[in-house]
Amino acid sequence: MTKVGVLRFPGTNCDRDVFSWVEARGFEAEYLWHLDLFEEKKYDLLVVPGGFSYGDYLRSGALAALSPAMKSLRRFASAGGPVLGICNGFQILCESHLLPGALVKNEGRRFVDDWSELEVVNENSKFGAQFKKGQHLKLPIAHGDGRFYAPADELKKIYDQNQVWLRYVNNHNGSLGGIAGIMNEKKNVAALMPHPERAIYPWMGGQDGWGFL
Amino acid sequence: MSLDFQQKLKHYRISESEYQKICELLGREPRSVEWALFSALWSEHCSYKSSRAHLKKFAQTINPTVLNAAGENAGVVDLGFGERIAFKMESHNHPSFIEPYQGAATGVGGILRDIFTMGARPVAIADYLCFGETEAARMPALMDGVVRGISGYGNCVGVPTVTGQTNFDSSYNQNILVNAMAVGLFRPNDRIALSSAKGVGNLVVYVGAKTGKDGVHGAAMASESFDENSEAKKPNVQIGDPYFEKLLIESCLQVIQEGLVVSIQDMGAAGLTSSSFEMASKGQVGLDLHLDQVPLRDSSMTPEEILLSESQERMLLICEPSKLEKIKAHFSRWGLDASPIGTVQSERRVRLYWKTELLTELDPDLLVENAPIYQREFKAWSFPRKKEKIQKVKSKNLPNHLMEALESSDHASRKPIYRQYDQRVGAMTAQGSDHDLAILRLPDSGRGLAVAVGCRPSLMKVDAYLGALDAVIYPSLQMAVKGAKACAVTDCLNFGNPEKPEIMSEFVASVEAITEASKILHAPVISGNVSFYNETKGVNITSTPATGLIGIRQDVERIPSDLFENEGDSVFCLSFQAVQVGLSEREFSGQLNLEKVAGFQKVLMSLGSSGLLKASQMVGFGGLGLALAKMSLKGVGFESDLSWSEDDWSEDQLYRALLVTDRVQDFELLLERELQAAGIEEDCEFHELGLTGGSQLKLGSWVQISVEHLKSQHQNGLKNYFEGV
Amino acid sequence: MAERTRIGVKIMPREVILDTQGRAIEQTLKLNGLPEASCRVGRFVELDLQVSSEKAKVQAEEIANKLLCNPLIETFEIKEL
Amino acid sequence: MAERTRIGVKIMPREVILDTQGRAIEQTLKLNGLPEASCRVGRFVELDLQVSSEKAKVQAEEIANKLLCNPLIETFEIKEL
Ligand SMILES: Nc1ncnc2c1ncn2[C@@H]1O[C@H](COP(=O)(O)OP(=O)(O)O)[C@@H](O)[C@H]1O
Ligand SMILES: [Mg+2]
Repeated sequence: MTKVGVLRFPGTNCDRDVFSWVEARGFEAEYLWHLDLFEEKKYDLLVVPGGFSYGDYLRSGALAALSPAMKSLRRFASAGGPVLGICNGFQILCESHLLPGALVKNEGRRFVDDWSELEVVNENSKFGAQFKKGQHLKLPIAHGDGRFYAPADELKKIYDQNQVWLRYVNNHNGSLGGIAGIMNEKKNVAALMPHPERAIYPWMGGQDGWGFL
Repeated sequence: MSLDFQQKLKHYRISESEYQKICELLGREPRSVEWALFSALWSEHCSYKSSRAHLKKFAQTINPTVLNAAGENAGVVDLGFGERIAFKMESHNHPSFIEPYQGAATGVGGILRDIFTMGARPVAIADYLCFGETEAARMPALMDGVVRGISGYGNCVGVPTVTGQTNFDSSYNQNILVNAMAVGLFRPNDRIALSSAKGVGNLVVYVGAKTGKDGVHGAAMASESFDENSEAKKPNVQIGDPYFEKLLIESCLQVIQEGLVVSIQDMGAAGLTSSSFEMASKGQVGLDLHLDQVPLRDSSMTPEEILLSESQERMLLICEPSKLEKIKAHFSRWGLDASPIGTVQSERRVRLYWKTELLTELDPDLLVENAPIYQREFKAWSFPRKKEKIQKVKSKNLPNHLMEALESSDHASRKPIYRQYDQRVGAMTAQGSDHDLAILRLPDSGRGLAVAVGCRPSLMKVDAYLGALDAVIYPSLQMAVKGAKACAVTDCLNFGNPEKPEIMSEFVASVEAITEASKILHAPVISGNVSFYNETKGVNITSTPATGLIGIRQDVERIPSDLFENEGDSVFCLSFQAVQVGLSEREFSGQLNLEKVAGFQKVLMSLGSSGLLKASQMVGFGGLGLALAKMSLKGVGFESDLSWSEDDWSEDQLYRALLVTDRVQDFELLLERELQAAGIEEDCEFHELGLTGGSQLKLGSWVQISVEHLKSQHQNGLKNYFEGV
Repeated sequence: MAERTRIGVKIMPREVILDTQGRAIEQTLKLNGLPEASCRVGRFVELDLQVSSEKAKVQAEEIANKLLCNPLIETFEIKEL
Repeated sequence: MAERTRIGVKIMPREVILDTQGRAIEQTLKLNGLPEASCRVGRFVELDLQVSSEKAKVQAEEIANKLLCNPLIETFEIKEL
């Protein structure tokens, strides 16, 4: 059975939601505590869920990036293991340099909660493999620091290597290129600002998120 | 009496008669920290001295579904299937006026602690806000700060803010209201934790943030009117840390659910003083407390400051000595310290030590049970009292009236506010703030948990009794049109100076009205909060008994939409005729027959859960035309060829529902049957208004406006206020 | 030529006020075996004003008072850069 | 006696990054009669280290590099206070 590790930092608050989603998908879920190194070979997939790890103090994701569990996660990722970051998880993966760029304060300087329309820019075989290039999806967003930024040369590389995963149809937060989700070069680490785990049943207002795992 | 003495009374906000009573109780004069203890626990905020006599009436509403209401941090209502809900609403008005961001943030933090201290996981927040006119001094900054404060705290702590209400009125120009409600869920096997200290020899353990000088004398301050000197009270500002709160939630729930604690209580108003004395008093035991062992942020703090500090994110728990190590381990895993600071004693005395010195030794009941109760002067309610118009929009011409109303602060979209709130964390939200009614899906039974707040200040101005009835009834009808049944009520009674008979009369009338409405709807009042002295420079706010309701819907499928969804659906209006209020000549007449209102609620509930409704909405103030305009905002228009007058489209009635269906025959049959069953055929009027469709709102010969136009008007009214630095 | 003065405004949380960020950073330092330090976090605002040094300080003072600093919980210091 | 050094770390957003907070302040200043003023908002972290001045600077540099500053978007300066 596919075993999914769900990372938990102090201040993570989507951990339980992701955990339920993983189980609903029929996988085995296990929490991984920020202070503990873990045996990465035991897992088939890791998720870094959203929230406010370490209060999002200093910079979103900065303090979490230094935690022991991230060392194990890094080993897992460099061996090609699939890692999915959601919202704060995206920020943490950028701060850990597992993904390029940074996420800074929304252009409007406010937290934004809404439904957002997204376009699949490049397909990803590990997460949401069924989503086709150009397809539109509807997912909830909820973040204050979601504006994607990368220096020009880095951005060029991101595009050249087809690392852009998802794009906002309406760029509500001022992200460069409307980028809502990216992948690393090897495409095994991927992250997005929207919350797939909040759109997995019709009663939630949409179920486009279901297939992201 | 000496000047020094008078100043001391003033400093501790103790009246002369209260001083006499203290001396009688003690058999001597108070000394050292006792002044501070009495000041805090006998403050209006902690003792409810002006309201206690009246709040007892709420007990009449209690029914067997309520698990433990009296004296606990929040009441708990049993919804069946093992699912139980704890919920409560609280004000943070004065702190928010002084420092809006921190005031609102710590308000949210405080009410959340009341919920998880009982062992319930907080699953929703709702905010009830009253601002002054947008052009009043400081108002844009206050609005913005309050909303950012709620957003900053609620989002980070990971509890969704799913609904709320925002009012604007000149009576709040110098005294805004910031009320927050928290809803907590006990799943089938969860334990409920109580707050009475028990078990001689057990340990008193302090957990959470270290104590600093924040908010010393806050409780006493909240029990006073505002004056010019309020600016000088600044050092009282408390700083909230939602991150710490999140750690506390997780760790406290863990130790409670593992059965490691005997009892637990948050440190709220008057901090350590109120939590320790109340725990001792409730448990009929004594406590030995060592103040020098309280973890401090600032080592220069005096015992008095330690006792009164309102530093946030702190809890006090009682445990058996053998459990201490396990408890410590749990908290330390979350990065928190748990420090024993005392023990439970059989003799009913609270002894406060500073190192080896015994500062005082008091029977906790002296402070808690013997707090003064005032019978403030009031008059029995007789109505109707005032003839105020409810609407502020001036235009008589219907199209202008609609356009003006849609962008007015009363009706403009609240999206710039709730867009800043995370509405979906927790993954239980079926409907959030962008819906008329918030609904969460309960994970075990799959039922819908409806959450709503109420109280329409414009109606309170017309008549306090009617307004307070409405504060319970209107949200229950908002639930009913979506097929949900109101189950329980909490309240947050925001009033002016209770020493003024007019204010006290409105207070008493409101308590009676809420009691009556709750009884008739079988929705008990399970918790509440009173905020008096909302008075600035002699001006009192509009009495505002805010309410919070929870309700149950059998599932979360086929909930009627708020908006027109399809072309060609029939739109009906069902109005309850008993009372008419508002614009034009009719103003205010009649009385509400509560039995019949309850019947009306039942009728709406069966329609709302029948699956026959495509959309539904309660018609708020502003008239039918405005309600239809709001229902078109998704893009599907509406056309009526009724030959009604402009007044017919714009006048107000108290209770009217818009019901949209594409199965007219089935709908009419059901409606007729339900009206008969409820015995209210004579009391309701029923009209077919027209059909949905097109891209315009057309009302007879009066109105023909494109929906796009309505939409931009509605979207922009408040936008500018929430974009500042 | 137009005058120009650069002013720095350092805004720090008041001593008695809980510095929530500082507290979180201290914990991380500890966990990561970084040098132990106690830590307070404030803001730094650089203003570029098109006036003389003297005037700039007066303007900056006013801007800090009215806009940048919340005197309830923060204090500020002004310095020409 | 234990040594003690206070170090200030000033962290500013890189020039190429749109500083939304700075821009918002500029707009407010414009409305208040200062159309030319420009503004950038960064962070200021005060570290209190129990070591000599010399060591403190090295430690602060390490803390800043590893934690306080993200070089993609920020630059920092260190100074003894
Ligand atoms: N302060 C607030 N916080 C969260 N949601 C709010 C707030 N104020 C209003 N809302 C949301 O906006 C919706 C519309 O507000 P309401 O006052 O009911 O206007 P209307 O009369 O147009 O329905 C409400 O259902 C509620 O969910
Ligand atoms: Mg409404």
